[in-house]
Amino acid sequence: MKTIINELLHHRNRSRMLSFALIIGSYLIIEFLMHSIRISRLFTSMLVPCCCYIILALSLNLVVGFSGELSLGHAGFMAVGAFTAIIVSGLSAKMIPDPVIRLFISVLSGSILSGLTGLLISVPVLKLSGDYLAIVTLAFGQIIKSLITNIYLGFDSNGLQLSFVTNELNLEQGKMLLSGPMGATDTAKISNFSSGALLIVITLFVIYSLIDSKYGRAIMAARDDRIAAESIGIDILRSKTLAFVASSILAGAAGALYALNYSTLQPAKFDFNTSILALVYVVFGGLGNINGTIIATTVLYVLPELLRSLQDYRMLIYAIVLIIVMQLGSSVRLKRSMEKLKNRFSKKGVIR
Amino acid sequence: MKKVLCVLLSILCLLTLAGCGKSGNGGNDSDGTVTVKLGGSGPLSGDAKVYGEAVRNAAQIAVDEINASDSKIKFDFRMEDDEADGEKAFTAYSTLYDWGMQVSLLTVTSGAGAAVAASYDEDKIFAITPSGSSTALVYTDSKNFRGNFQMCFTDPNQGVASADYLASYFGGYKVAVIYKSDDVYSAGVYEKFAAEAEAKGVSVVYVGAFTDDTSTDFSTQLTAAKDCNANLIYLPIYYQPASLILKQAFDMAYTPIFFGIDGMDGILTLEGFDTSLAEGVYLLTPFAADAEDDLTKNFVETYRSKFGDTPNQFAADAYDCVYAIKQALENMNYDGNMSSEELYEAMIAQFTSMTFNGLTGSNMTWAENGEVSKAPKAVIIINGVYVSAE
Amino acid sequence: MNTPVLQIKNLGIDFGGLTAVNNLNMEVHAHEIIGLIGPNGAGKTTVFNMLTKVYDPSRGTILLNGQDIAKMDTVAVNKAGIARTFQNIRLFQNLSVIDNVKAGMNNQFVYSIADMLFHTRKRRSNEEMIEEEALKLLKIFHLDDLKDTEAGSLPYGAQRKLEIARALASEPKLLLLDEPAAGMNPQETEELMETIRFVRDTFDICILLIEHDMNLVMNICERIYVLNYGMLLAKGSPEEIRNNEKVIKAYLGD
Amino acid sequence: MTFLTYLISGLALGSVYAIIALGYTMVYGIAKMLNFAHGDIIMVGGYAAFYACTRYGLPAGLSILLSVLTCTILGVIIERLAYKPLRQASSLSVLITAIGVSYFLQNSAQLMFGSDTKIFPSILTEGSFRFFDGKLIISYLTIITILTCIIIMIGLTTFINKTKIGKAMRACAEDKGAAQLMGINIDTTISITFAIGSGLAAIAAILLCSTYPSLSPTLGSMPGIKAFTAAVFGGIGSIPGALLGGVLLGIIENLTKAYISTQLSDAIVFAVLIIVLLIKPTGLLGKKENVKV
Repeated sequence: MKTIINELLHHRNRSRMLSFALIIGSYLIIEFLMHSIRISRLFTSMLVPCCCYIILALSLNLVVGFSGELSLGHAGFMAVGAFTAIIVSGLSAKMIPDPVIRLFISVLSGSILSGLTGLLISVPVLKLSGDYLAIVTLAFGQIIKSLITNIYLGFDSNGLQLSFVTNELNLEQGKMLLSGPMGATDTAKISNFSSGALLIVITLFVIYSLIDSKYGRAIMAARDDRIAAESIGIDILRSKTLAFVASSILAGAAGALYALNYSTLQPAKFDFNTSILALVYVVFGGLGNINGTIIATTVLYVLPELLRSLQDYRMLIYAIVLIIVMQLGSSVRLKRSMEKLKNRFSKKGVIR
Repeated sequence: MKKVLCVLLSILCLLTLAGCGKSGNGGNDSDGTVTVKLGGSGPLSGDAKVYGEAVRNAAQIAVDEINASDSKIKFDFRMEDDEADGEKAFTAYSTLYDWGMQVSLLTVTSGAGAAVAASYDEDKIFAITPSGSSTALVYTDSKNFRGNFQMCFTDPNQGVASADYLASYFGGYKVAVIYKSDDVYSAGVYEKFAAEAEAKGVSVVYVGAFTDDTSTDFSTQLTAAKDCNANLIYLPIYYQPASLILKQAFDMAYTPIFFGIDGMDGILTLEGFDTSLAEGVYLLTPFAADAEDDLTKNFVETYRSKFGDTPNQFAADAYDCVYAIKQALENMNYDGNMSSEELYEAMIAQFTSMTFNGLTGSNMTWAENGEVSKAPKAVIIINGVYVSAE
Repeated sequence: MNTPVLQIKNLGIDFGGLTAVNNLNMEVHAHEIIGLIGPNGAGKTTVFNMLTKVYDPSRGTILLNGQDIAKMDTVAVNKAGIARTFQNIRLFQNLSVIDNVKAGMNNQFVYSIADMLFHTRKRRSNEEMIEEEALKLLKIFHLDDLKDTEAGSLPYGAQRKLEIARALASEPKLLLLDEPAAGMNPQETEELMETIRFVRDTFDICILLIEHDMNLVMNICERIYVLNYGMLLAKGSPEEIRNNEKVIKAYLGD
Repeated sequence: MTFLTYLISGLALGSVYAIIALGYTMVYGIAKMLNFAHGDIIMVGGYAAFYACTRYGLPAGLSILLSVLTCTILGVIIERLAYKPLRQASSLSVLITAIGVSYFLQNSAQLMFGSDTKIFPSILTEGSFRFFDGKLIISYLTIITILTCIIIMIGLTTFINKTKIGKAMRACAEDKGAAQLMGINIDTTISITFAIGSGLAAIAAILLCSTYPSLSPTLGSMPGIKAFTAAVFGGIGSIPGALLGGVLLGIIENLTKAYISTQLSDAIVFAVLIIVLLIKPTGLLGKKENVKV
């Protein structure tokens, strides 16, 4: 019994529990509020995208924080997941009328395809390192966006029809699933907050399962010291591939959930800026810091909405906030005074 | 760091939660006037800011004019930023919904508009977009009307109109097309144009595209067009890239006829633009800032004095939208005692039956599917001004 | 004697035109503690780097229990049975002390990715064994009290010890220690010597170590190889080396 | 003949990329940071020259000088205020700060200069050479662009190799700690690097805006990303690499548009980049860093 309590109070497990408590707690509170008082539409409209960005940021943290490789093209995986989900959901609308099951299947197929894409891309990407790796992820992000922008896909009584670069489809009473730069239109909106919250919980579970396992230790060891990791028999490439693929699967799930929350979606949404946005969330939250990522994503996602009243100045203020927080976060003096504070309030001795 | 973030988070949550629910309808004021809450969203930051600003400014002018007049209908106008992005458009819409928006200018851009078009329909809020030209804003793929209207031409209509015009006036010409393949507007017009041109026997010898990421250097496309001996270049794009194409064609001594669509409007007022480059350019546009009628003159003058720029077609369409809404409200003798659904139905009934005269055309009517019917005017730029091409 | 655990024949490496190590022949037998000494820049660490395939030797063969490891990569060499520490400590700075050791057991305890995701019994039992083994190792080096500390914030001596523990975790047959006593005070060095002997006896492995602390080398090494300018200068028992004139000359200069 | 036209316009585009890439590469080499705001400094340079020339009617030479000066000062100020406090921080924090600076510059420009496109005046030159009865036309501007690029390249190489400051820069790039021990002032050296990089950005701005004369607050972002790609392509940190990468990128981009697909040109350019990096993992002229074990 005592060991179990000790185990639970162990600082690592405390932070694990906090993540789940944070998500489940927020979910319950928000659900309760939504059913008891009338919450502003703005608030409810931000719930699902916020969940998506949290998942995206968490998945990116797996690559950047835990695996130590800078990825500048994560929006690409989100795009693959998103448009796969739209296609699957669109095609199966008649067969599977139940939106919950359809959502599940769509998100699953979105993340699987995104994972396969990640696996494919990881082969060239992980041959490189550092900034060269980063630029190749950026390149793949751009390529994915560019390819999706040129896909025309529709179906009618004659079945599925596809054309590339120019729209040569002649549909008879059919439905366009993807129409080039216009992307997807008239998607059934089947995502909801509950599925978003559930997906975050699953994401957390996957990430914690991974990083607390031997696979996770190998990934982090490879990040901290490549040569030392090899010297104790850790296969660097395999570890990094695992992190990369897991991350692309999760990012794909985020994209799928995102796509099915809007009636239209254009490929241009998943551009370099979205990749950068996710990176900003991760760095704000702290590399390898799961709870930090969740909180930072929420704060940074909500912030521009709150600045609406400032009209033209809001993005300027957002930029200033970005710069200042980075300065504060890295300021040595601030860190020292924070530590002092921590020590003063910490009841425990020096040895933990 | 984490603690600071935590505190920030809780404050933010409280702030967003506040302002709960939809506030009441605007209503009867003591002096017998009715105030209507008019919303709308558009890009007020980012790449496309210029379009959002044009709409906001022009709509504001119209609203100010109406509020200063003795009209019984007054407007309370609020424009939110959507960064031309579907997701942001949705939060912008939600903000406006919370504010109690009764009628709306929908969105400025097509992409953003498509994301919220269905929501306007679901929530029974009447909307007319000044410039969102994609058909996705007004009807679904299967042609189901969404309850939204358009002030501008739809993309397919412009494509068809352009092809028709080229077929009848530029019969033997060899046509090259340069369009922006990742832009909903440009690709939408081009797609329909290509189909119609083929049907009408317009000889298209070269099609070149560009994307947002390659929108500075057009030398390749122009060289290729020149190589194909194209003597007319069709440009279903906005005026900013068009200005570069004109300049680069001039630099390489390539002088075909350039033919633009409504997005070309604005090219003459680009600050620093050498208007001689645009000599002889044709464009299909419903609005010309230097038209001589009083309505246009007044509008352009007010716009210039207030905002320092010359208004483009986005502005003109927005101005018309506000007045069209006012006309519809007046026609139905709106007194503020209507539920939002009743207002929505009544507005649709008005719009599908009324005729409207504005900056961008006379005798405009709207079809049952929300599309506007007005005549696109072909103009040609001569000595730096638009001259009717007919 | 039986086949040596490690047998190096005519090993050599060139960097550009420079020959860093040449014509080196060495043998390490089971249960031995061997010293590899020499002045700075003699090529000692380069030998280690070739043994663990951080560098590819230009010529020569390396046999581990009779198996040629010259074609293997670093990971395979470790699996074949060589683990090492580094001259400039290379710990996983951001991992806890115990996780550093656990990382070393990556190939010793096997469960699949599916086991990992679904928290099967196989995962749990393996992780429990990993934990147990890791604690055992940490106890040997008196690091068990610090098991949750970040490795990067350990004192220098503890970091050196942790590196040895991590290397041992991969269950090598041959352990290469690169200056294990560097930066330690005499008392710590004394303890380290005890530990090295203890480790050799408990795990029944052989150890090849580079060290500048002559006290340590002379005390615990059974045989010593002396390297100078990339060439073998002398070999023999501590006694022989201590009295070898060439060695004294190399250390003191001409 | 058409091919030659494509090649030459690609060369001109590539030269502009190269000059921007030089800025990226220098800052990266010495401060080890990706200055994502570099593209936006180009934008500022463009506006500075535009206002000097059209609003205040200054002559071309003076406008260019003013633009270079503005960018140089801006570059140094940004470095001092935003990046210098982060010298010890992780490279990602610096990256995010650079992104913040980029947003800041873009949004300030929108507020100050308005968001509508402005057309950059032809302050350099107009007109062109004609060869083969006008079949091949090369504008003076193209030639100026390519020449400027070559001059800057030679000048910069000489500066880095011959002058004391240049040598200090190289020392910093090699090993900051050691350079400091040798009495080199790291802060000053980094400031100078930013000053030169930003000054070059201004020159790139003038060339870019003269060739593609549309001026908007987001003008710099795409050339910025392309130039960054070019710098990596050529081997980041290497000055000849930036030149080679920039020029190749420009030519590949134009030839792809001409002979393969205008819709997919970006995808193809990036695919070529990936292939090159797989064959030469540190770029065309990049140095392989040896890790000491």
